[in-house]
Amino acid sequence: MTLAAVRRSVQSSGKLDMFVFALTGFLIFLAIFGPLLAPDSIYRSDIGNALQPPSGAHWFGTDDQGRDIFWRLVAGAQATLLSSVLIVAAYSLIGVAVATIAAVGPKWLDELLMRITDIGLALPGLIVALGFAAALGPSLESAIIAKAITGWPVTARLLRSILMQTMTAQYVVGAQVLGASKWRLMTRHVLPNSLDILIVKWAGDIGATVLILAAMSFIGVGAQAPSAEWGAMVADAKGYVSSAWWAVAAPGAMIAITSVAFSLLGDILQVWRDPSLRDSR
Amino acid sequence: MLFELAHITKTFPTAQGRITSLDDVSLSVGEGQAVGLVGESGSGKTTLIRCALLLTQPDGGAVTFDGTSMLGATREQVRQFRRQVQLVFQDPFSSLNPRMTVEELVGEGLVIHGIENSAARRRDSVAEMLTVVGLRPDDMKRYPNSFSGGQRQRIAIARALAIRPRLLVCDEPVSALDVSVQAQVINLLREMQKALGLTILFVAHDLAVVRHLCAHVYVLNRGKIVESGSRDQVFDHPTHPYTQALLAAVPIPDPRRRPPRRQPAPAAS
Amino acid sequence: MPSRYRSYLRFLGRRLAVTAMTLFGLMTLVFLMIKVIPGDEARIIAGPEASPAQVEAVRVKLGLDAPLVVQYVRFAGRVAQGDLGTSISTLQPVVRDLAEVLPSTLELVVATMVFSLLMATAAALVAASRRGDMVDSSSRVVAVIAGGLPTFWLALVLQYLFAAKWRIFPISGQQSFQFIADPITGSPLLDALLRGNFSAFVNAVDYIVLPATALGVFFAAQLFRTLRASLISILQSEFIVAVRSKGASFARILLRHALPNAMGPTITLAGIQLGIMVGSAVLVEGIFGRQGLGAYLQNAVAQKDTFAVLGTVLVIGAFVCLINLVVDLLQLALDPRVRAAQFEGAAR
Amino acid sequence: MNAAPDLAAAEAVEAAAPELLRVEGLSVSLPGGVALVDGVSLTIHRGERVALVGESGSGKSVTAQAVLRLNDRLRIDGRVMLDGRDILSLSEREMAGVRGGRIGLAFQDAMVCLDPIMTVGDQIEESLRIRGVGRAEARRRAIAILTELGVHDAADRLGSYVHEFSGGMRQRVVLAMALVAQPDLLIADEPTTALDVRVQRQVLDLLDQFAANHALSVLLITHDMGIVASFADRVVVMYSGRIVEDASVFDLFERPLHPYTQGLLAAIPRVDRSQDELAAVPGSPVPPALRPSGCAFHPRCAKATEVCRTEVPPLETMGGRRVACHHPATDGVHAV
Repeated sequence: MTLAAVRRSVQSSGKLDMFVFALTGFLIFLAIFGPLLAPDSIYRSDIGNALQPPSGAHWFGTDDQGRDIFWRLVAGAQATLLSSVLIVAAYSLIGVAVATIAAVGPKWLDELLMRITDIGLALPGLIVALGFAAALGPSLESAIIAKAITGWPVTARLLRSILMQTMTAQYVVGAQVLGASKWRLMTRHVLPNSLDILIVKWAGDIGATVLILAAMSFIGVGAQAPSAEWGAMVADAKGYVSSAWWAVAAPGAMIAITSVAFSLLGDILQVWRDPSLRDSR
Repeated sequence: MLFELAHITKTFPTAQGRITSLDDVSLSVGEGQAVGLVGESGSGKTTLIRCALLLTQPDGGAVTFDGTSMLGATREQVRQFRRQVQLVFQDPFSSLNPRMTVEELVGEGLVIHGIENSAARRRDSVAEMLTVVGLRPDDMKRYPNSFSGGQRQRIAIARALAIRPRLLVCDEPVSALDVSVQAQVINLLREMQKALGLTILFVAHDLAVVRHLCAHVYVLNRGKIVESGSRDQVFDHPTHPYTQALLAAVPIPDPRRRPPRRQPAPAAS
Repeated sequence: MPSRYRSYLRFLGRRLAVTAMTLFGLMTLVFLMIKVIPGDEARIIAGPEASPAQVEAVRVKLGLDAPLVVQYVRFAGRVAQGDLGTSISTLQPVVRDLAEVLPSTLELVVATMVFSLLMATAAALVAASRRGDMVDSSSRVVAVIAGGLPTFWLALVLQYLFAAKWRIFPISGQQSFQFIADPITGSPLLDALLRGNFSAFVNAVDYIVLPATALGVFFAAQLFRTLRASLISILQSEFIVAVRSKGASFARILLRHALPNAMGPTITLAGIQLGIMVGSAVLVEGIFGRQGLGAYLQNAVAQKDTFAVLGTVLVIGAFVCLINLVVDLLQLALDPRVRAAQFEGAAR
Repeated sequence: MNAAPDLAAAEAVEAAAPELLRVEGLSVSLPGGVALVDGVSLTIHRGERVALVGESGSGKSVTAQAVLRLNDRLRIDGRVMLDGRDILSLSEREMAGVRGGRIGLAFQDAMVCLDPIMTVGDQIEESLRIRGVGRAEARRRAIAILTELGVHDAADRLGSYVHEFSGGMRQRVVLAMALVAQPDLLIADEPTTALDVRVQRQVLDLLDQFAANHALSVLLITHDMGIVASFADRVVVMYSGRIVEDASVFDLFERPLHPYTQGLLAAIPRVDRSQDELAAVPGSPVPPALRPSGCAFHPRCAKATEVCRTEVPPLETMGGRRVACHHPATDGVHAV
């Protein structure tokens, strides 16, 4: 792609938007159906075929076990991407619950929850997740659990401040004057006008979680060999990078593409939510 | 008297100690009257509205509606109060929930108070209300952001009046509107007052608008009522220095009444 | 001004109290985490070959037989005295271990942050001043891609290309053999500077370029996006038009007005990033053979070295709290509105 | 009629004073082609005070900023002659000299038009420092102008920030910033709209006195007819990006010729007398993107005919004033 083409595609954001939708849609499709599409051979070693460079038969080459990297990437989408989607969904739910309770509950409860949130925010997620995952035994499941229970503080903080702001909006006061119950105020007026920020955040968070989940596999506390989780594939291949660069390059590129695609999706949604942000992100 | 505030006092804590927002404020609004409350920014008028609408508990004093004391009222009494006292805000852009259609907005009070439980009949009520305030019934399906400021203020008025309240509190309802549109909304409020026998408490900083709309006027300065009386009394023969200064400062839209042009001051370089 | 000085001190006192509370909560949390999760510490410490009797002896010796509350109080008491326990893998006090590995990580993190901030600020100034044109568009494309690159993968690729293949930078370690000297601070970069040894400094820089780049690209991309967005939003604000109407040149508007006003969110982000960076250091320290906090923690986790993990997490938590404090002070110094809000709040 | 001598005086100013700024056929459009301002022409003489009046979307503020070329994203056509020289063709560097130096601009909301993290002293002095004035001299002049604008402890207030000031003080700072480099023309964009009525009167009086002291020309942009009547010599009324009427303040209030001006004046409630009904103009001001064909006001105009729907009325001179209407009120005014 020439620079002029990059420029055109960024400027005519309509086309770029469509491309991002198609790409994220395709990735989610892989995450759901990937393992069904991939042939069984990717789980067996075939030493005779080891470390083949990319070719017509093996588009992205083979690894040290002679397994086809392309099909391993297809199969591994589930472990990487679907897990990330689940993680974000899980911690967003926790975050929404904590924020809502803090916003509508008594003041002491708000204080308590926000102090706990502060403690959660004071620790790098990767570090806590590392401790969790190590304690539960290294596996994809424990990495998912660890990330799911350490991801909520940011969401909770953000949403609480938005809820507090929305609760003082004039149309909420208006509904109060009209006699609306607390339940109606929250469900009809406050939450619908506060939660859209989360939808935007979800997309970007999925991109970030893909990176973290892969990183956890890479340092050995996430998915274990012979899983085709993309971070684990990079970890597997790092020992022979000088003889088979493609075995590191291909899964790394997939992680990057997925992460970029979802953060772009987040940007697009953000512009939809607030068109004045166009071009400023 | 339909509505009375008696000796309302309200203070807030700040870094420099408690500041007094309202200091022994009393006012009363008779059924069918339009009463104006004039106040500049910082006069306490926002706090006064919040106290009057039971959104904030005053430190002392009494709020009485239709003979019932509303401070310490039962849940049912407050519900009745909410049905009979409504509010129109200053800014028609932030006072309407952007995610509700005009039908939902105008019909919300009917739902909340169980006045019209059938959706079809409710739609008829909303359509009728929209016609009354000068909008088309077809506008029902649209969202507030597709209307101009003046139209939004009509929607806000329709929303407040749909449950047929007896008292309408207006918080600077025209100050965010263009001059040519202001007059439309002022005229609409006057019509509503006459046609529905509505009682209006009109809070504003714009003296001319208050003079035009209200028969009785209160002047609020630094949390205190400094002057009150009939419209002509207050505007033509103000007794308090604050009211006099306020009236003297209003620019009159008539060039013949301006003072002669200033000459260069001798001290100027 | 003495009254402002006092306000600063009062603010600092209040923030330190909050920090202490946070650290206390953190300590409790970490302690519970270690205790609640499955796995018998006494057995691990005693080693796999130990007899049940030996395990019991270890349990009694370390006080692991006491009720949880008692263990917690003892633990908290020791932490208060600066004793984070003994590591079972290095058999040294955890505090001493940490003192050995911390300088290396701090050196990496600080170098990375300086690199990221410089890159991001320069790029954001150029992009924001040429908004919408080709330079801006391409820098945004680069930033989006850079923000999605997995750090560990980038480290491998950089190492393979720049060290193994083209031999521009060393593959791993922190300095060449001939420059190794008794540590002053433990950071080769800083030590060389303190000694005034220029070639040793250049050598240490050589070693840190690749890990800092691998670690920094992601953060620099984030900083760029944030700073560019705030610069653009500031440049669109009304007071910039007012400055322009006074006859100010664009350079003056950008550097004297837009940049100082836009730095707030970027400083906040950089503070958050420093904490995350310490965590992410795990990813590159292993690859580039740096003996830092990350490598230490990774090893401690693998060995289920309770006190080492606890100590490391607490130190990182304390570091994050310290950064937060510094960021708050910076914001205070930079923005009079924050000052007003904080100092008036302090009087309440 | 007691207005007669004043009227004569105002016309005398216009005739005697030389022309300072002449805007000819100024059009300002968005990148998409929507004209925010469509062919505006007006003249300001030395020492004259012109009010530019309009509602939202009328293009009055856009006109002001276009004169100083402050928005690079907008396309500007036409000519802006300052002392006979077209400043739209100046280089950016020369233009920077005009901004603040020849033409000062004061904004409505001081809270958003002052740099929140720079002291007000630095901001006032900046106008001078840009022009190479030394630090001490700049400080001296900043104190002098603030004092003239009624800030008594000016020297002590220079180290303060915007948020530490009251609304009236902030607005004085904004005026000081625009005036400190001694421009010939002040463009004041709703300078008192955000203020309470008593403070507004103070600020207007200060501006009045300052303009008198320094023979300053003022282009006052406002929607408030009360302010217009008490400050301006001449009034230019805009509607949907075009000038609809231009007359001396006495002529305009006494005999408005354009139906829009008439409607605007009739719609204002008066504080000095009780009225029964306000004559409201139906409908709302149209944003420029939705400007109808022909006369932009025709959908709201009671006198509109077929020609109003199809043809844009030209701004025609009649009896020393200008009006753009196919059916202007002509009672008492005869075309020259």
